[in-house]
Amino acid sequence: MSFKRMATIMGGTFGLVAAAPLFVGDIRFIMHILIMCLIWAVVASCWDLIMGFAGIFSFGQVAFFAIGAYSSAIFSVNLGVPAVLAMLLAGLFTALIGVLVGLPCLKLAGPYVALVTFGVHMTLMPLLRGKIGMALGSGGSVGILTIPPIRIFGYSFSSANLVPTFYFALLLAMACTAVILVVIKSHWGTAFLALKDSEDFAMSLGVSAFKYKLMVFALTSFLTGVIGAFYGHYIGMISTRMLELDLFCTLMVMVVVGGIGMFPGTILGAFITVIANELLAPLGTYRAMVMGALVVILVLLLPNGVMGFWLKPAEAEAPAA
Amino acid sequence: MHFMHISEDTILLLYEIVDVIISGLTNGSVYALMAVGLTLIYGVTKAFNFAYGSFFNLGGYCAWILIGIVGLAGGYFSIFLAVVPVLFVVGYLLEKVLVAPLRKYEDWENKVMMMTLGLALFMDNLYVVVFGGRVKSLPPILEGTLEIGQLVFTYLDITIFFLSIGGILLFGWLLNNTRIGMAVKAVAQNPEGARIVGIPKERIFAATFAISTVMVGFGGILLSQKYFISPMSGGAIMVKSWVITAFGGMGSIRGGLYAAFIIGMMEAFVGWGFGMSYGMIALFILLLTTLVVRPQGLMGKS
Amino acid sequence: MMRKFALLAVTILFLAAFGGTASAADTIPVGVPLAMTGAYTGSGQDYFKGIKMAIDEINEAGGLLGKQLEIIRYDSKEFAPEVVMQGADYLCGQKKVASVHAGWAGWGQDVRAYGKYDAPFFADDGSQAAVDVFREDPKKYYNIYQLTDVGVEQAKSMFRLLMTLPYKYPNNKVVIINTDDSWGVEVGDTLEKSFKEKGWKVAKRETVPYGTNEWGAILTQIRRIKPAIIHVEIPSAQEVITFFRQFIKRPTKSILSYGWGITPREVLQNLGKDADGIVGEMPSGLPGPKAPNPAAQAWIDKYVKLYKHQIPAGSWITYTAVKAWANAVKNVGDAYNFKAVNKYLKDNGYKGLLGQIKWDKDNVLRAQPGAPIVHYQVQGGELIAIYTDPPIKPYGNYKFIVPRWIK
Amino acid sequence: MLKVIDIDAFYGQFHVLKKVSIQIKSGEVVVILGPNGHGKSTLLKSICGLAERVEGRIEHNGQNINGLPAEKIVNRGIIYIAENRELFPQMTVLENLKLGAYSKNARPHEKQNLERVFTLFPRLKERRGQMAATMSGGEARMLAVARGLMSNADLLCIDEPSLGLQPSLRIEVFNIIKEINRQGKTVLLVEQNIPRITDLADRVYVIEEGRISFEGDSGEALNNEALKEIFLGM
Repeated sequence: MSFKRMATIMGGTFGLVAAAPLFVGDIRFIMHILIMCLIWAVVASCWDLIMGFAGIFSFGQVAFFAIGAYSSAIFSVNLGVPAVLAMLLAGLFTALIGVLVGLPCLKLAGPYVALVTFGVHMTLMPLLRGKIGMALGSGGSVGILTIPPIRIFGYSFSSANLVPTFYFALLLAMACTAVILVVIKSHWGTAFLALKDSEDFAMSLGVSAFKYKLMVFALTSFLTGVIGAFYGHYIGMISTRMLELDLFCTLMVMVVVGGIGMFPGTILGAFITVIANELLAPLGTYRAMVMGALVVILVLLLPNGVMGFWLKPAEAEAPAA
Repeated sequence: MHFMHISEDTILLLYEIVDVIISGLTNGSVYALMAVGLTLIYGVTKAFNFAYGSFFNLGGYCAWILIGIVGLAGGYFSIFLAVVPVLFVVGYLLEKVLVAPLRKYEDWENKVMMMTLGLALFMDNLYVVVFGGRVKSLPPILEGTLEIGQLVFTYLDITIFFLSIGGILLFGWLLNNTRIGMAVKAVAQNPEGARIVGIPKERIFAATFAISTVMVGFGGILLSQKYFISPMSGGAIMVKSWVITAFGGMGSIRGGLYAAFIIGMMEAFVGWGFGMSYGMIALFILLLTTLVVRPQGLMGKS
Repeated sequence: MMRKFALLAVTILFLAAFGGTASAADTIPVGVPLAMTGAYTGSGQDYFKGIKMAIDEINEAGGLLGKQLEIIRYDSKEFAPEVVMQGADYLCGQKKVASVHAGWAGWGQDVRAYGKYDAPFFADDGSQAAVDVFREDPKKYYNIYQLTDVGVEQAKSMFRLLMTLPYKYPNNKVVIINTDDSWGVEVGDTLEKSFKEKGWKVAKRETVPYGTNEWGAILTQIRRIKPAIIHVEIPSAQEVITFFRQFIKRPTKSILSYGWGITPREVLQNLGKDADGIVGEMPSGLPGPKAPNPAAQAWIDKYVKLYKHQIPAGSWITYTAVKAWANAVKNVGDAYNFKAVNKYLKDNGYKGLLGQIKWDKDNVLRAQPGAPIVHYQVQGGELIAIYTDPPIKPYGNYKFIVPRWIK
Repeated sequence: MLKVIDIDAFYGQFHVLKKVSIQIKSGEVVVILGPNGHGKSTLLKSICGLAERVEGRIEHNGQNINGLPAEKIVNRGIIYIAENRELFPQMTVLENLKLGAYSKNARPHEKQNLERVFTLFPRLKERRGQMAATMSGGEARMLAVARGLMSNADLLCIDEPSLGLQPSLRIEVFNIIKEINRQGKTVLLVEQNIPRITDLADRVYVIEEGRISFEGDSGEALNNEALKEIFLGM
C-alpha cells in the first residue's frame, strides 16, 4: 500500500476521532473509552510492526507496556521525576529491556520466540509482586495507586479533565503511529519485506537480519513503553492485574481485526475491537466467548482484517506460492 | 570414632530428598503426558496449537458429564472407551474445518497460532457458560495409599505415573510399528516425500491433530482426578506444556519426555530449596539458557 | 475512500447512541460490577447470587419507593486498572445508577475509581490497601463502603481463635503458607507477627503463586518440622484441596487452619467428610448450619433452596448491603439524594438479620455482632460455626473437635 | 497408456508449461530432455498430482486424472521418483522402502516387490538398517528409485536420476532403469542429457521455455543436429 494511502487512512481516522469530543466531550465514559482506544491503537500497531512486518512472533507487547507503565510510575513517584521526563525515561528503559529480550530471540524459530517473549510476560507478575518488585517500588500485589498526572506548565492532564487529556493522547498516538508509518515506508520497511520474502535473499542484498530485528525490538518496545507510561499517568494507578490474560487477548483481537501486517489496520482494529467489546458487554460471560469465536472466524474469512476492504486485489495476501 | 555414624538429622534429610525426588517424578509424569501431544502436533504439522490446554479440559468435562450426569457404569475403563472417540472426532473435524484452510497462506503458522488462541478463548468461556466458574473434580481411579517405611504414595499418583508413561510408550510403539504411525513419521520428516509415495498428507495432519487431542484429553481425565477441572486453567496448562516442549525441542517426543522429568525435578527442588514462588522464574532461566546454547531445544533438530 | 470513513462515522455514532441514554424513569438502576469472565468468574457468580436475591425480594415486595430496581451488570474482567475505572464511568457516569454493589472490586483501585462519584459503592475487598486509599481523603471517598474487615484484622481474629482453641499445642512451631496477592501477604504477615509476639517460632513462611497444586516439596519440610499449627491462606479452592489431599497422605500432628480458604464451596463439595477437623473463617458471615435466630435460619433455607448449595463467602453480606442501601433510600425518600443516603448509611447503618450493623470511621464494616467474623470447623463434611468474633466466643452448642489425624 | 493434452501449469505467478502435449504407450521408455528450469520437472509433477496449478487434460487409460490428489494417482499405478532425494532422512532404508508400498495398490505386493528390489539393488539389502540421511548421493538415488518400485506402479516418472553423479554411476543408473523397463514397467524419464540415448529411450521429447520443441523416436533425436550437441552429451 502506498505511503499516501496509509497516511490518508490514518489521518482520516484520527481526524474523525479528533472531532468526537464535540459530540461526546461531556460523557466521561465514552471519552475514557476513546482515550483507551488511542492507547491500544499504539500498542497494537507496535505489535503489528514487530509481528506483521518484521515477522517476529513476539508475545511480549503487554509486558513491555507494563514495564513502561511501572518504570515511569516508579521514576515519578519515588524519584520525583516530572511525568513527561519520566515517560521518556520509561520508554528508553523499556527499549533497553526490549533489546535484552530481543538478543536471545533472534536466533530462534517462531514458537520459541513467542515463548521467550511470553516468558517475560509470565515472569513479570511474580517479579513485580515479590520482594524484588517491592524493593524497586512496585507496590507488590497492591500496585501503585498514586501516580501523579502529566503536568506541562502547571496544566495537568489526568482523568479529571478528560477532553484535554484526550487531545494529549491523540497527539501522542499520532506521533507514535507516524513513527511506525515512516519506519515501514523507509529503508527499514523495505529491508523487512526482503527479510520476510527470504532471509537468504535479504542477506545477499547486504541486509543484516540481526541488526534490523534488534532495531525493531528496540523501537517497538520504546513506543510501547512510552504509551504504557502515559497509561499509568492517565489512569493514576497501576497493578499487576494488567498482566492477566484479558488484556493480552483483547490486544490480539485488535491485531487480527486490523489485519496482521496491514498497518494502519491495527488503528482501526483497536477502535473496532474496543467498541465491539463494549457493545457486547451486556452479554456478560458470553462476550468473551463471542470474541473468541470472532477471532477464529476473522482469521479464516478475513485474512487481511478490515484492511481487506481497502486493499486492491493485487495487494491482498494471496494464498502462498 | 564416629566413622560410620550417620546422625538422625542426616537420615531425615535423606528421607526429605527422597520425598522431593518422588514429588519431582510425579510432576514429571504429569508434564510428560501434557507435553507429548503438543510436541507431536508441532513435529508433524508445524502448526502450533494454542487451544491445547482447552482440549485438556475438554477431556475432563467429558468424563465429568459421563460420571456426574449420565452415570456411566464400568468405571474409568468405559469412560476412556467413550471419551476417546469423541475427542478424536472433535480433533479431526477441528483440523479439517479450522486449521487446514489456513495452510494456503504464506504465513499460515502465525495464522494458526492466532486462530487457536481465539479458539482457546472461545472454548474456555464456553466452559464457564455451560459448567459454571467453579472447579469440578473427578473421583480417583484408585483410592488409598501405599506405605513403604517412611514413604507414602497414593495409588492415584502411582496410576497416573504408570498410565502416563505407559501411554507414551504405547504411543511411541504405535508410531514405529504401525502403518499409520509410520505415515505420521514420514509426514513429519518430509511432507513432500510423503505425498510422493501416496500418503494422504492432509488426512495425516487431521489424524495427528486428532491423536494429540486424544492424548491431551486423556491427560485431562487422568489429572483432573488429582487436580481439578477448572474452566480457565487451560492457559496455564498450555504454557506449561509449551515450556516443556520448547525445552525438550519442539517436535521431539523423546526430548519432551526428558524435558518433562527434568523440569518436574527442577521445580520440586527449587520449591524445596528456595520456595515455590521461584518455580516460574527458575523455569524461564533454565529455558533461556538452554535456548541460548541450543536454539532448537534439548533434542530438537535445527 | 469517503465511503469507508462513513463506516467509521457510523461506528462512532453507534457508540454515542449506545452510551446515550440513562435508564427509563420508572426503574431505579443499580450497578453490579463483578468478574463475569476470566480468572475470578467463580467468586463473581457467588457474590451475584446474594445481590440478586436481595433485589428480587425488594422488587417482589413492590420495589423501592414504588419503583422496580433494575440490575445493570458490568464485567470487571480481571480488574485491570482501566477496566475498574471504566466500570465506574459506565455505571455511575453513564447509567447513573443509584448504588453500586460489588464483591472483590479492585483492592484499592476501586476506591479511586468510584470515589469520583457519589453513589454508594459497596465492595468486599477486605484489603488494607483499599482502606489506605480511603484514608487519604475520607471526605472524597465518603461513598465507599467495605463489607468486610481488612485482612490484618481478620488475621488477628484467626490468631486469637487458634490461641483460644481448647487444645494443648505440643510445641510452639507454626508453618504459614499464603498466596502472593495482597490478601495472602497481608494475612501471612500479620499472622507471622502475631505468632512471633506470642513467642512462637515461625518455622517456615512460604508465599506461593496461584495454581500451585503440587505440594510435595513443602509437605516434606513440614513433616520434618512437625509444627503444631499449619496455616494455609489461599482464597482459591483448587490449591487448598490439593494441599489437604497431599497432606493427609502422611499427616503431621498439626492443627490445620485454612483461614478464608475454607469458604469457596467446592472445598467441602470435594473433600466432604475427609476435611473434618480443618478450621477456617468467613468474615461478615452468618453462622451456620443453625442460624442464631429464626429470621436468619429462614434466610439460609431460602438461599439453599434457591441455589441448591450452602452459602459461600460474600453472598450474605452483599445481600445485606443491598438491603441496607434500600433501607437508607426508603428513609431518605430519594435514591438520588446521594449526600443524604450516604449520611443515613453512615449514621444509622442497618438492622440486619443478625442485628445492627455499622460502618466505622474508615467506612469499613469491622467485625461486630451484626456481622461477625465466623470461625468454622469442618465436622461431618459441613461448615460448623464454632466461634464468632467479636468477642471471640464459642457459638451455640457446637464444639471444637481435635482432628482425627492428631489423635 | 497416458496422454497429456494441452496442459498449462503455473508456479506462483509463473506460467511454466504452455499447451504441452505428450503421449506414453505401455512398455515404452520415454525421455524428456531440456535445459534446467524450462518445465521438465513440472511436467512430471503435473502428471503425478504434485504440481500446484494445472489446467488441461491428463488421461490415464482414458480417464482424466488432472486434479486428483496425489495419493489417488499413486493408487492408479503412477509414481513420481524424485531428483532431489525426497526420502525420509531419519528412517532406515527398509522403513523407506516399506513406506514406498504405502498405497492401497502396493500393499498386497509388498513382499514380492521388496524381494525384487533387493535383487535389483543388492547394496540396499546390505544396508537396509542404515539411516537414509547417512547414505551417499548414489545410494540415495538408488533408494529413491527402489522406493518408487515398491509402489507397484506401472508407470514410473523418474526425475533426473543421474543429476550430479559421476559418469560410471550414471551409466549404472541408466542400466538399472533399462532393466526395470525390461521387467515390464513403463518409464517416463526426465534428464538434461543422456549419453547413448538409443540404448535406453524409445521416444524423446524436448521441452524449451515451457513448450515442446521436438518430438520423435530416439533415432530421429540422434540425427537432429541441434539436439545432438546440446542434449545428448556426445
